[in-house]
Amino acid sequence: MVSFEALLESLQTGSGFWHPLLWGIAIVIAFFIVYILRGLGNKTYKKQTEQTKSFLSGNPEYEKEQMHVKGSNVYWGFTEVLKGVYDLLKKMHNGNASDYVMWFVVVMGVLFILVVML
Amino acid sequence: MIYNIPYLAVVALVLIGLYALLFKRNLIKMVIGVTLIESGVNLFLITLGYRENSIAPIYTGSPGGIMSLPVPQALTLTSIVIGVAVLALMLSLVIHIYRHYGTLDVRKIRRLKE
Amino acid sequence: MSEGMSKIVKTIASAAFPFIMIYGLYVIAHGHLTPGGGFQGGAIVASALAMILVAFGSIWTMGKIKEKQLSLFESLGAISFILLAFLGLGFGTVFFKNFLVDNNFLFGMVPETGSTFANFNTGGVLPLMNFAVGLKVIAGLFAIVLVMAYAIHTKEEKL
Amino acid sequence: MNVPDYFIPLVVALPLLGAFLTPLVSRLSGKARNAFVVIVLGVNGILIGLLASDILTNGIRTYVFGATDLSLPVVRILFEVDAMSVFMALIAAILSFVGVLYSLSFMKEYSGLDKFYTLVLLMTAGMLGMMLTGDLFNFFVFLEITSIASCALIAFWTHKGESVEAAFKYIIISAIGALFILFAIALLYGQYNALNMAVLANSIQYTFLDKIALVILIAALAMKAGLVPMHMWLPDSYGSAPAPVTLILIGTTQASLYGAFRVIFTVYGGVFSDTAFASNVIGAFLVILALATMLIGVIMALRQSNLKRMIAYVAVAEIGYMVLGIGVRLNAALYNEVTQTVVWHPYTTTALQGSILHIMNDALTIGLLFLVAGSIYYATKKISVDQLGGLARKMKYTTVFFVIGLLAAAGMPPLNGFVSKLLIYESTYQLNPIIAIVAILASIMILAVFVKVFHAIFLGPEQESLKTVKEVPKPMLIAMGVIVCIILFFGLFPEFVITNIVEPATTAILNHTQYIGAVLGGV
Repeated sequence: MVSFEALLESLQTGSGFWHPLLWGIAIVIAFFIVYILRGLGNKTYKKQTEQTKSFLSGNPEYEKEQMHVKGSNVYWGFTEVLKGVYDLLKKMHNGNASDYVMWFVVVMGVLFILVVML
Repeated sequence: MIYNIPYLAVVALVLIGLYALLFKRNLIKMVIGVTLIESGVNLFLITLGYRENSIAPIYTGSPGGIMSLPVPQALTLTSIVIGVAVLALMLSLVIHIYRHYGTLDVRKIRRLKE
Repeated sequence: MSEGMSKIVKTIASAAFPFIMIYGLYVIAHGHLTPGGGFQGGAIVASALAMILVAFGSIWTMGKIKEKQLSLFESLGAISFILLAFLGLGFGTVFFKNFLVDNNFLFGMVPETGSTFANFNTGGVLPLMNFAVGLKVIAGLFAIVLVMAYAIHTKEEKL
Repeated sequence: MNVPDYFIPLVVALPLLGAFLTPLVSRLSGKARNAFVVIVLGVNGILIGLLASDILTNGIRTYVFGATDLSLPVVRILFEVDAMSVFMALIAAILSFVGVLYSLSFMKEYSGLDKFYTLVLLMTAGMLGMMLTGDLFNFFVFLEITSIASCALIAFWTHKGESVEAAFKYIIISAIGALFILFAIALLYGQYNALNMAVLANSIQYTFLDKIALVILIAALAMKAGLVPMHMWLPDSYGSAPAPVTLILIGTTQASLYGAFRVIFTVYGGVFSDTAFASNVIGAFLVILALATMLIGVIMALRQSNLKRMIAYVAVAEIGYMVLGIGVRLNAALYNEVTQTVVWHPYTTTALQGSILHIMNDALTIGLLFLVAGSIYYATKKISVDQLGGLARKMKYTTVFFVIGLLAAAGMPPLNGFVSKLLIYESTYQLNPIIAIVAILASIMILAVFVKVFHAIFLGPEQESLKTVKEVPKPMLIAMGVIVCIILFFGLFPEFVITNIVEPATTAILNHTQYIGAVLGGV
């Protein structure tokens, strides 16, 4: 059977290492810190006061259901900036089965030139 | 030169098959393209096993002499069997596609894209 | 296709059917002696069945044999093939071992090397495997053709 | 532990027998069939585990079909199992077992389940055959078996047009790929009169025809593995198949990737250790394609609204990491003028280790995410991220599994993705910093993709249309739980995994002389 010591050996990657126990301790410490920080905030938190309401530049707050940002809109800005890239990729992924085969032929041709001609 | 004709036929079959796959819009024609490539590859295998003036590799009542290699023939048979299965599957999928899309044009069968 | 063809076609198909069938079964049975075997003979038999299907129509054929029965035969063929391989493991310690060869009982003769006349009683497990594959191919190919013909028929009905 | 020789064929034969027995067993009752399938795959998994423990300690083994000795190595059908093969077989065993366990309740309400389980078992048998065989033609046959079975499974929901379309695209791609592979095999056979990989590797000369065969094999296997720009079939089929089928499909793509490993490092291994130039060119090409795979995969994933398609694009990106190892290894080969041999830096081995470990990690994490997506579909019957929200309130176990899956896929410590990606970053950085930077960028974007999914699906207020959603049934939770346990184990004890599984696999795949020697007896 697997010995416990074998499990606990550390991994050397060259510029760093990984030890299961150290990592376990680090995670516990991180949880502890998070717990303390949460406790600090919890003291001053009072329910049902002005403090719990969100502030939207003075605009009225909508219902929670209406405020949920839908999946497609989450990275709106990112996709807007990369519009050129996306248009290109859309043209590439056109869903035509013939083109799927064409890409295979193209890659084979390029590899052929690289391997055989050079 | 005469011995190269089967190889030329192989190249022609594979190229015609690829042409059908790349430029034909009808799904049935694409399926035919796949089977053409398959025939080309099978012909290639069979041709590889042939030796000049050889007889079929059957011992029963054989006249003696060189026999052509049986291994490529076995490979070809396996490939044909697989080809039948693939062909049946492709054709039944085409039937289903026609039911759902009402067309066999490959450019219109693109609900899955991007 | 679903209704069947004219009386002439039906009669000729019925007349030709036994001959094609026997030829196909011959190819299956002599698979270990001649070119051919389970798949080739099975394809011939299945084509005979497909001829009947075309001649008599898919509805009539569906009344005679169901797809479920065919798939049962198909899995029986596949199972007997695999079981023969497993029996090789049991009797001869190696998977796919030809354990029947050289026993003078069933397909057990060892032919002389070189050009001989056909001795049907040779080949060990190979003829048995050919039978198994033949059964599977007959059932499988015919099931495919039958289901396709039937699918086209239901489509016609819908329109 | 020593296992008898017949374990090697049994691993493939058992699922095959099970596949053909399933229609008969299902005539008894549905429960009997389910139990039968689970038992077959469970026993098969145990066999693979025993075989793996033997091979990993005692080294390479061969098995000849139909004869006790290898009197005619060129003709006999041969299984050759080394550490890399069993490493892949372990993945296949895990994926198929978990997939069947998951489909017990996921597929319950659909008809034709006897065919479903038959095909799943066939697919498993084909996958394992690809991984264990020592014969190129056998590889082709098993590849086709796997393709046919998986294509039929992708089209299992024939009432959906998308499934049928995806299956058609998949079968076209598979048929073309497999036929070209057969063509390449024929080219090799015509020259060396052998189909056995070891014999071929022993006698390969790297002639003009060999170069063509190499080109065709690499291109076709890369297409089957889903490398950009031949990846388009992958999101289609992954996204349209039922979730457990997708899980096992990951295994089939990785089996093709294993084929690429085998061809490059074993069959052409001797060539690449004699000449550095060809190796460098192919390596550079593969590195470029791998980087493109990562970037295009994640960029396309960002704008998907269909959850399964999105995960499928991330799966494409993960394939880039696996191919990167091959590319770096090939590209960093240096010809030493003095000793007249090709030498490699030690970091290339590390890169390959990272890639091989990443094969396992990708199967686990992406598989888990697909299972979570399937659970969401099962519970809500919706798959678009726009229609979902607030599911964390209803499905707490699924949420936890998703979080673990997303962190693992993004390479966060202490989960398994971190270790393999760390190995890849550190080693590829030494070849060219840009590679590592792109790899890290892709990882960050994977995290971004899944944070978006997590926000859109699990967080937020309860949706009106999702009031009646319940947690998924137990078999599905158990299936996901099994994967999560393995992920945590791999993440916490990486050194154990690497020394015991990954290092033997890497050594085995790089040592082509040993592979040849196992068949030809130390030529």
